[in-house]
Amino acid sequence: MEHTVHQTHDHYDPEASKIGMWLFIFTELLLFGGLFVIYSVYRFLNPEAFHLAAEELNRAIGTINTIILLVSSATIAMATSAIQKNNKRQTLLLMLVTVLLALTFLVNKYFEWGAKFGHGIFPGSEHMIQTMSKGEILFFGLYFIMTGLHALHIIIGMAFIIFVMVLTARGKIHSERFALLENSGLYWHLVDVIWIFLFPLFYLIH
Amino acid sequence: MYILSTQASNFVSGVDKAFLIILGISFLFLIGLTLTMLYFIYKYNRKKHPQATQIKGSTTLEIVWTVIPTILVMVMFYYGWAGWHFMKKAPEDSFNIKVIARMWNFTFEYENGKRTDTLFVPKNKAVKLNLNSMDVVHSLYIPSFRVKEDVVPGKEKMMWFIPQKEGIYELFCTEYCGLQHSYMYNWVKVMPEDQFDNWYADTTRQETTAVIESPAASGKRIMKNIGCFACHTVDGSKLVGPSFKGLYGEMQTVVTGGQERQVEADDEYIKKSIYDPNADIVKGFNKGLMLPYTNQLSEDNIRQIIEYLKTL
Amino acid sequence: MEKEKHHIVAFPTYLWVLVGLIILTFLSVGITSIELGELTVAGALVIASVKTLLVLTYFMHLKFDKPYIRIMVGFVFAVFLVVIIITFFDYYYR
Amino acid sequence: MQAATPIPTDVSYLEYKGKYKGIFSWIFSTDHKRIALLYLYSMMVMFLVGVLLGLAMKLELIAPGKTIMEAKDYNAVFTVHGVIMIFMIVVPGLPAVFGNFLLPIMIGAKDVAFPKLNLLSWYIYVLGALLVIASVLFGNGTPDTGWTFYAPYSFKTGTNLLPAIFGAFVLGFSSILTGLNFIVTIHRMRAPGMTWTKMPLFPWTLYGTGWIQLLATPVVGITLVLVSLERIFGIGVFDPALGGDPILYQHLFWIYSHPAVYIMILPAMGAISEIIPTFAQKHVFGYRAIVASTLAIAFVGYFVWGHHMFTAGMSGTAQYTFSLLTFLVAIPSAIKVFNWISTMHQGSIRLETPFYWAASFIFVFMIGGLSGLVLGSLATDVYVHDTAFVVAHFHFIVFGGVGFAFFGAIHYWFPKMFGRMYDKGLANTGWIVFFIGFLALYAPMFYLGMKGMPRRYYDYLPEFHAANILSTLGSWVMAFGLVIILINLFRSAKHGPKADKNPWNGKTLEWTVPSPPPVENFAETPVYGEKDGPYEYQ
Ligand code: HEA
Ligand code: HEA
Ligand code: HEC
Ligand code: CUA
Ligand SMILES: [Cu+2]
Repeated sequence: MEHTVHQTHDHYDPEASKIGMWLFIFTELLLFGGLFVIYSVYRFLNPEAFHLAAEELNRAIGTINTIILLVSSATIAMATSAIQKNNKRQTLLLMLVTVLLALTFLVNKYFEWGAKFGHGIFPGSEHMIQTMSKGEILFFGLYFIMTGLHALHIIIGMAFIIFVMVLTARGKIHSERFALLENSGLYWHLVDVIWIFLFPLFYLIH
Repeated sequence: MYILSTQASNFVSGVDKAFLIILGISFLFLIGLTLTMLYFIYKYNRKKHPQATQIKGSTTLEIVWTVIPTILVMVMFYYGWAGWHFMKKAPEDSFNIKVIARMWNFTFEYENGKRTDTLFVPKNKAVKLNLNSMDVVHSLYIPSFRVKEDVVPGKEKMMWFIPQKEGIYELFCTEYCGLQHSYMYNWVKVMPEDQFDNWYADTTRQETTAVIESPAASGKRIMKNIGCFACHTVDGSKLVGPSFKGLYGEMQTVVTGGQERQVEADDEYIKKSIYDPNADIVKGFNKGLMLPYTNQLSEDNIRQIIEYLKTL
Repeated sequence: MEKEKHHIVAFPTYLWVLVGLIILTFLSVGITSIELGELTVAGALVIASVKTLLVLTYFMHLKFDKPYIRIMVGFVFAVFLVVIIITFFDYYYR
Repeated sequence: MQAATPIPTDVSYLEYKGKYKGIFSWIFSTDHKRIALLYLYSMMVMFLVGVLLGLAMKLELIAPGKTIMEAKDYNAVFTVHGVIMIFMIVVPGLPAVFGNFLLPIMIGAKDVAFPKLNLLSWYIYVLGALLVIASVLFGNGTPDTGWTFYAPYSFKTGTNLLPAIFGAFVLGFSSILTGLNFIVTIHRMRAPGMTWTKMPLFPWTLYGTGWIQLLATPVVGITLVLVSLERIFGIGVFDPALGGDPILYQHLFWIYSHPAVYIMILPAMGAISEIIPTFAQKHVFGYRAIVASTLAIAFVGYFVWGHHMFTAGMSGTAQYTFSLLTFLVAIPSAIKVFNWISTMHQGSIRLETPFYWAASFIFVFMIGGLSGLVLGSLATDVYVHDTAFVVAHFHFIVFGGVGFAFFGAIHYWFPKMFGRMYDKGLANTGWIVFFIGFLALYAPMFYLGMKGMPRRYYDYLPEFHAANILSTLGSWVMAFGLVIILINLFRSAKHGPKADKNPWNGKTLEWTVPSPPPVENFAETPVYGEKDGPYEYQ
């Protein structure tokens, strides 16, 4: 097992905060896990309707958004390397790119959701209840909940990264002390991992 | 005195056997371990035994007391399974009865159209209940038969049993379903087969009552039987739904598709309130509690109900 | 305080992983466009799992971390998988 | 920040104020010991509310028909009682109070890994509690769904459910953060030389609990969010009218709530595993077996949730799988019981209040657990599911188990926490009254359940009357016992005679520091040698 490091007065233990972050990520995984259970059960019970409903989603936007997230994941990972080499400018630049990509993702989502709303597809809509089968209603219900919750995580992740950027700019985070930056990266990768599953489950079932 | 409920169906023997075996093993352990513990407390008391002997453990013992309980729980599992597995499949030639559960009563519908609140069943014949819920989850429980099954909206479910003893037994709703959950009980009457057949063949008794009553009186009787008063009062106080007092002919504020409007509580409105209650929601009440009675009340019934409402 | 060594991952490593991930993304789009029946879902999920594995090992540094973090991550995924399987004991046999 | 004012090692945590004054020295303190007491007091308040609701229910049930309240009130009362007792008392109970106080000391650390997060957990706890209280006080009616919030009733009822659900969600968050904090603390901050196999058993159980909190709580979190969304938007995930499946709700709810019962019991078992060796003055019997059974319970306990749904309409395959797994999870509990009793063998037993609680814990835990076996078996569960039998089972084990362990723990660690000793005679009297009341209160419910009385019944048939009277009388006896206990403890916290550093001759690290402990616990970091271990009585 790992050996014990006695804490010093200033409480800085990067390993501890890393485990803490991982444990938090586990809870997030299970939060989405609950939704994945629901998704798979309903998909199993309504295979046809899920096919039909998935046709309504735009694969192109989905693919673009996937790639955006993957790139942003790479940039934030590179930021952790950059800070370890003590290259502050590069670190900040890479983080900025991450945040901008995240923003693009959200803008895309906004238009995507907007289009759905325009077609009368939103939770609790009368239009859906009248024209769709129960399976399709479930599909869209889950679509909005899962992508919505994911978008919320994107926003939290962005806020986290921006916060870390400020600290980096102020010199609070540097090559000797970058656990927080690493953690924001971990969180961001989690958001990515979840999307990696959401994408095929919602956009790619034809 | 026997510790479980009366024994009146084919499932009793399996269930009771499992129960007694588990209870027996449990008591054995409970008494044995408690006595051992008390004995140790007495024997190794500080006064008697001032110096403890340090023993850190014993692998043999650990293995022994892992294996023995494992075997015992497998025995329990087996009897539990054995007493249960044939509850899952009803015989082909069962006598079918449809159960409709709603807040807060059960209605039993026979294949010839007879409809009752009390469940009448023939003795020594397999009876299959097809369970339907109109609103929330209920659960049909007949202790003396050792059967229980949840009645879930949107699911086709069933339970079955062979009554083996004549008599009248309790029938409860055991899944919490709101305000009057504890009043959602009724009775099962087990009759000898010939007596049951007579009762069953006699379809006249429940459709029209022998005595001639006024439409208003019929309305009241219908409402009582079908359970309207679980949610509505006639004295002006509000329960789950609005009171019927002074309702007829009054102006009502209702919410239709999110819009508030005023309507007069006339025949049309009341009929709609019963057949399609969620179209207009009375202001201050909740949607989805009252469910359509489309298949349960005829136009005639509604006419009688309206007559009764006029008298309030 | 004893300082723990931290592995610095070189940029090209990340870029190669990224390229791999993007290729896999297109692959999964491609695979699901052809009619494979039951296999479509399986294919998409396998690819998603491979992608996740890449993200976990490289981006999330599991490759360079102490083994117990890897064990924990594996354990959590395993627990989740078992939960899904057991849930399906109900739905599949209903 | 801390470098500016060095923290004294000779001032107890009760006296040291830090940079704040008065109440702020408590609610802004990140000292794990102060946070533990914050939890203790806030739980005590909620606990008394829960107890009063319990007594009200029993009073209502003393006779068929209406006694003191309407059906509507009864339904609200058992809902709030259940929510308070589960989400605010027994789930956080032992970890938040005793875990916080003792975990760092028992493993030789100065504090938990994330002290600020620890304080934040308490704030979140208070927020959750306030939300639940808000659901009672405001809006159109107290929630009346039962603590299980079963769909679809939970989005049909007109009562004020949203704040209660949100409160439960928030409380879950607090519980996750506590678990996370403890796991990291145990991984990173054990004293030099304290290997995993030298860690005392109470921290071990907290470790197991932490994992369940982490992995199970989010599932109920998302489920409750979905119920709220269902109420607000009508998305249909659990609404049969829109294609949803109410049984899926039950799956998700119990995926959390079954593991949650082990969140409750594991730390309780840990506390018992500390008390028994101390009062037997003997090394705990089968240390490794107890650790292994802790982890086994935590792990297998994750996969047995379906035993709450045997009549819900699952497939037969799922039913017997769950039944089988349920029986398997009972075995590690049995192992623990055997080891505890064996620890007494050849010991030198000192009969003190904590030991009485521990011994009675074993007794009531056995009853509760063994009745769980009746519930785990298919045929018998179909018979007694949702009857008073289940109510008896879980009161025996939740409250007999966790409650007795809590009282055992508080009598055991009281001198350490407050530096004073309570009146032992009074404490023993309180215990015996409580114990008798407990048996009279809940044992009749087993009988009622076996006769077929459903639970959550406001009114019942006359044939169930006699046993209900006994049960109600028992509740009064027990409440009387509780009053004795609490008065004794409260008075002694202020006025009791000063206690020694190690009044029970315990061997774990907390008994090596002064009572009450100084702010950063240890003047010098303890170091474990080859031969040292938590239970080395030589
Ligand atoms: C602290 C909480 C706690 C704990 C530890 C347990 C422990 C167990 N519980 Fe319990 N349970 C609850 C809290 C708890 N339960 C609650 C709150 C509910 C109701 C929820 C609701 O519906 O509101 C419930 C409901 C419940 C049900 C559902 C009942 C129903 O609704 O129909 C079942 C069914 O299997 C069950 C089983 C068990 C079993 C097998 C154990 C086992 O872990 C017990 C193991 C212990 C022992 C076995 C005793 C010690 C061993 C010996 C003395 C040696 C001899 C042993 C053998 C030979 C095996 N419980
Ligand atoms: C910890 C859990 C706990 C505790 C302590 C209690 C305590 C009590 N309960 Fe319980 N009860 C539940 C959990 C608990 N209950 C749950 C989950 C339900 C199900 C709700 C539902 O159906 O949705 C329920 C339901 C329930 C019912 C059934 C309602 C029904 O189905 O019709 C009844 C009936 O009388 C009842 C009575 C009582 C009484 C009289 C007390 C008490 O008044 C007894 C007095 C208690 C004590 C004297 C001390 C106990 C000490 C501790 C637990 C440790 C203290 C810890 C700290 C202070 C931090 N309760
Ligand atoms: C489960 C509870 C419940 C039951 C049972 C029930 N109702 Fe209702 N009823 C309601 C609720 C809630 C409302 C108000 C919301 C609405 O308008 O749908 C209501 C509204 C009504 C109204 C409109 C009242 C007004 O003030 O405008 C009428 C008429 C009515 N019910 C008749 C009946 C009849 C007849 C029965 C029995 C056959 C019945 N209800 C059974 C709950 C119930
Ligand atoms: Cu119907 Cu309870
Ligand atoms: Cu359980």
